[in-house]
Amino acid sequence: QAGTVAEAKAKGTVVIGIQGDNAPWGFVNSSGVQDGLDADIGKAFADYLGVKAQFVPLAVANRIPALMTGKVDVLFATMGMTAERAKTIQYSKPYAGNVLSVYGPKDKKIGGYDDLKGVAVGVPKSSAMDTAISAGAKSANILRFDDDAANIQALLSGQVEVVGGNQFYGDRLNTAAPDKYEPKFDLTTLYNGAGTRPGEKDWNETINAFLDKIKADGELAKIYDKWMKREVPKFPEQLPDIPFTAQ
Amino acid sequence: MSYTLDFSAVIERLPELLLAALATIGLALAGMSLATVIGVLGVVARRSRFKLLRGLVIGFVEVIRNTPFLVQIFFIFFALPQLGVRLNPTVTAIIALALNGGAYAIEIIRGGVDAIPKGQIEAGLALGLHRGQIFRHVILKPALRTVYPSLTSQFVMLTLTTSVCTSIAAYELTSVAQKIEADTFRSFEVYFSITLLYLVISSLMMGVFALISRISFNYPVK
Amino acid sequence: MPQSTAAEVPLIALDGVGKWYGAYHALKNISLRVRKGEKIVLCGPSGSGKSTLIRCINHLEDIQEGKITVEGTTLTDSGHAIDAVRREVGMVFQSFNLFPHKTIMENCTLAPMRVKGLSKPESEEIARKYLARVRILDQADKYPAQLSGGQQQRAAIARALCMEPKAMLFDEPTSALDPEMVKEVLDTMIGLARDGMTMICVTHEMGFARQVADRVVFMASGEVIEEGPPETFFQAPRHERTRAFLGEILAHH
Amino acid sequence: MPQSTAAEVPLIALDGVGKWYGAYHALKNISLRVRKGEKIVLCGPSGSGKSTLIRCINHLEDIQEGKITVEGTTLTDSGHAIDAVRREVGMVFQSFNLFPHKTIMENCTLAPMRVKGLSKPESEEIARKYLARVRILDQADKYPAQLSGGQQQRAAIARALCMEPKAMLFDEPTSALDPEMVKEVLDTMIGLARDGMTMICVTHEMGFARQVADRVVFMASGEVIEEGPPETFFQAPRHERTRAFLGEILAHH
Amino acid sequence: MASIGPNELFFLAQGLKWTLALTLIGFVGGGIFGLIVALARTAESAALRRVTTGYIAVFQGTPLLMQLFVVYYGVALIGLNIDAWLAVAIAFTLHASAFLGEIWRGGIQAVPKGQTEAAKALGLHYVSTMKDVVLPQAFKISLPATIGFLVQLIKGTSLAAIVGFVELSRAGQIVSNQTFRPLTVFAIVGLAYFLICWPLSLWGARTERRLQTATR
Ligand SMILES: Nc1ncnc2c1ncn2[C@@H]1O[C@H](COP(=O)(O)OP(=O)(O)OP(=O)(O)O)[C@@H](O)[C@H]1O
Ligand SMILES: Nc1ncnc2c1ncn2[C@@H]1O[C@H](COP(=O)(O)OP(=O)(O)OP(=O)(O)O)[C@@H](O)[C@H]1O
Ligand SMILES: [Mg+2]
Ligand SMILES: [Mg+2]
Repeated sequence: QAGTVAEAKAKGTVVIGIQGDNAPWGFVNSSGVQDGLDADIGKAFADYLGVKAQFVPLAVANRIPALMTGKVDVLFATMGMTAERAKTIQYSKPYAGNVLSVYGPKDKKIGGYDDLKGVAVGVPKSSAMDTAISAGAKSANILRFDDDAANIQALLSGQVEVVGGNQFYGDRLNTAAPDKYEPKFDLTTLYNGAGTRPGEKDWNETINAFLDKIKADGELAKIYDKWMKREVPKFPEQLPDIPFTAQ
Repeated sequence: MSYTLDFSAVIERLPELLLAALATIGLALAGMSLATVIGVLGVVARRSRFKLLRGLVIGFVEVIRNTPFLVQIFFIFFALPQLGVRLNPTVTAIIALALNGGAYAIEIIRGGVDAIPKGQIEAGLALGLHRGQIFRHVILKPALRTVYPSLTSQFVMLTLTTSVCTSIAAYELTSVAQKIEADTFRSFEVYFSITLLYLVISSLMMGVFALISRISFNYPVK
Repeated sequence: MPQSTAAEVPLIALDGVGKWYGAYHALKNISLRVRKGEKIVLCGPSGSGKSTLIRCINHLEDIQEGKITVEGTTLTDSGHAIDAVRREVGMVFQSFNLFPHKTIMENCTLAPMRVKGLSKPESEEIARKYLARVRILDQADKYPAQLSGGQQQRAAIARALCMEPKAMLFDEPTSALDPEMVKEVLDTMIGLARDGMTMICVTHEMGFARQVADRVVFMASGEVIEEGPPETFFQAPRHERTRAFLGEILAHH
Repeated sequence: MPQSTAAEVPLIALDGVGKWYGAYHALKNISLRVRKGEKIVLCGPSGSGKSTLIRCINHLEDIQEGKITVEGTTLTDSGHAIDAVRREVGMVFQSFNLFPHKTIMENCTLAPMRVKGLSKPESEEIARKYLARVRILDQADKYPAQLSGGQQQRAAIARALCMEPKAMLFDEPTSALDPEMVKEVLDTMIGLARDGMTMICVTHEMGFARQVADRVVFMASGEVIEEGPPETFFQAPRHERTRAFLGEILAHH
Repeated sequence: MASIGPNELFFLAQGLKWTLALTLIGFVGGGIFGLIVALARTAESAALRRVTTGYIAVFQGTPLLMQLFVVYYGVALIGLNIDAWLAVAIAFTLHASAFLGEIWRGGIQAVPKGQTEAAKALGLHYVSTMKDVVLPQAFKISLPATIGFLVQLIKGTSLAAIVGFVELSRAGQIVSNQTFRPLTVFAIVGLAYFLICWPLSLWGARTERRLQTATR
């Protein structure tokens, strides 16, 4: 099981938690192998440590418990960085950015949070879209679905009028219903960081050093291009109330 | 691994949890009441002269009892709109719970009806009562009494099943708990708390069931 | 109840009745006439078809052959004929079959209200009359389980009487009772008989048969073997089968 | 079985036995001595405590007062004493209580194998002996549900005999039987009595009592009211209570 | 975006394998402990009965999801690090034993009292009374309810996803998130459950009918 960085090196494996069903971030592919942006970054991290990566596919509900009880060493689990969450876990520096938008039918006029008043808005449960819309449009009727698939299905079947989604929703909606939906407005850009147990400086420092390295040597850009089909965003030097380094 | 439990985040949002617990109780109660109605009507239909009706009820019961609740609620929520029926999550949840509980209730109540001694029905017939009257006045109450324990434990399970309604974004205890968990990442504290809340809810239900039984089945038996 | 004046018209008439359970021939060519006010005791070994016979009379079983007529109504499968017959004929079962979830009073008023459409006060009036007659009016508000076996059976008799039937069928009304309770039920039945009620009674209580029966009918294997007034039946049974049966029944008393 | 030689030492002795069900006083200061080979018939109205009494003797119920001794073993709550007593005393119930999932043969061999530790062939040998004695050896491989009531009760008697008990307790062994089957069971019991078996028998079959009982014990409200040899008991009962009871029992026969 | 092809179906079949394995674990573990619970629940000792009553109330009164969670992560929290398999085995055993224990208690109590009394009167001891007389009859009486619970358990294994098992439902969710056809995927998943559960249900109904006609 998990331990310190030194122990992981001695053992020759690092145990990495990723999401099991959140393509293209982290998911288990049809062959039962973990894949996606988080998986590739995890592999790069293992290489950086000179050990083998052992992946544990997790669900939204159990990723934090898995980390806290030491079932994994670190989480590369599509975790949007928020101040409140940072009270519980230790974030690393951000390694991915996620442009979140509201998507809706072309014939519906939605220009900003104000237009969401009383509108049924679907979001994936526990996502940053949820957090953003909850904060921005207090009087929206927010429906929280288990995952992106259910969220998109809710929009397609008319159970919600608009959805909060990430940058991949456009493609998916277009495939399902060509020319019917469009992005309405951007909510925020949310940064993902790796998660470690609070107080465990060794892991936090190692990961930050690793992230600095792959940002500098272009490896992150390669992975980013493979999965996100985008350029690596410019990461902020700091985020309010979210320390990147362990105290 | 040293993790210190810290319930402050949960306590801070306890009002939300309690409100959601009320919603869960509401869903459960609505589901159960309708399930009972479906159960009784279903048994009537299963005893009817019309073969087609009997077949439909049997099919309904088999499909519901042999597929997970999650699949059922998904279909009502996501597939029915394609037929033009669009129901909001709460209504969907209640209907799904009612259908699910109803299918079990049909089987359970039918068992009770079958267990009524044949002599009771014959006594009714000999007095000149008709089939419907016999069902209503002679069979129903004793049948419900016989199966009351199975029916209520099925209903406690139905209460716990409400947690699955979170997957169609219905407002209830588990969905609120997951929201709090996502906001704070205080997973243990949140899950421990709602486990306790569910235990309280199901104990409450049992208490209420016992009370109902004492009031409605107050006649002595040997 | 006044004794019948037109005694020659039978109240209940069975003509060549045949009944099968699947392939099993339970009743074979039964003919029986019961005049108004007549009391018939039906006896015979277990499985001889006694219960089947009286259950056919109010159509708890249907017959495949022959004809059953009650007060001029021929029992067919039509709901109408069945209703008419059941209204004229009361039935009392071995195991009482009181409705456990209803008080004795409610047991008695259910059918008058639902079948005859009487009001609640009217039905209760009638119920009180018959409960008093079987001497359990003071138990009217209890539930069946709170009564002794004998009281339950008397309640069942009262319940049947509340429909004011022209005839009563009894199927071993005392055989589920403790020995001490048999007498109170038999006394009630004797009282009914004295009042002129038409009765067909399956029983092994030979004392009762001697005392009230106009005719004893002996069945075996689905056939009526022998019938006659109790004196001749008990003293001089004609058939070997009857003699053997009477020997068994009376042996260990 | 030879008649006892030391007839003065009681096989079963009850001394001042008191039994409560909660607050209900079911047995009141009962004393009773049963010598080896003696046959006792226990009778009395329903609820008088007859079943309770014989159930106490093999500790299906425990007592709160007094002492029960069987063949010198005083029945305490110790498992050892209970085992010893149950090995000496066989019991036959009103509702037979045969094990429905075992054949008659298996019903008979279960206890000899499990309690006495006999081998299967030994137990079957014994079972065949007693099944033959109650005349149902040919039914040995059937299941209880395939037998008539009378056969089932005889099987239950055989099952108890297979433990070769010193005494047998019967609790209304014929009251769940159809009239025709009563005789075959009574005959079996009469045979047992002739062979010298010690018996305590709760029954309302007064013919049986007259024929085999050494003493008839009459109970009412948990007390022994009167006891004596059948002749005096039936002809000249001393107590009003006994006379009333005998009147009831014998009235309608 | 992927479509639902042989790969996806194979993936679902893999999940199905886990579903069956989890069911087996729950049923075997629950069966063994359920028997103990049922015996304790019908024991003469009042203390034993009370303890088991509480046990049953807790495990029937909380969602299986929470039980899995508390066992797997709660135990880890107090420093015991147990394997996911073991955690699931424990949680399903606890859950199933509460339900099966209660079902079998009903069966034991439905065996007429005269049977136990006859056994006692013959001098049989507790173990023999239970093993030779009461339990065979009790199991027969409880068979339909037991099968009914087995069906529930099969469906309930879907919750093992929370500790990382990719069984049928979870596999369905994963495929649905890759193909974005939740309806089709869940129709397939529902059908798979139906095809396993239905024969069992039919069998249960048949044995129930057989029992009823046998006791008539
Ligand atoms: N529903 C049924 N299906 C098949 N056979 C039946 C049915 N009811 C009765 N029988 C058979 O018909 C025969 C006559 O039964 P019935 O109950 O009329 O006898 P009985 O004379 O009333 O006997 P008992 O004195 O035991 O009550 C019996 O052999 C019985 O097994
Ligand atoms: N388990 C019990 N709990 C409470 N009261 C009981 C119990 N068993 C018997 N009694 C009561 O004890 C009294 C004696 O019962 P018992 O069964 O010994 O009577 P009995 O003489 O055998 O009557 P019967 O002829 O009806 O079998 C009755 O009033 C009965 O209600
Ligand atoms: Mg009959
Ligand atoms: Mg008794």
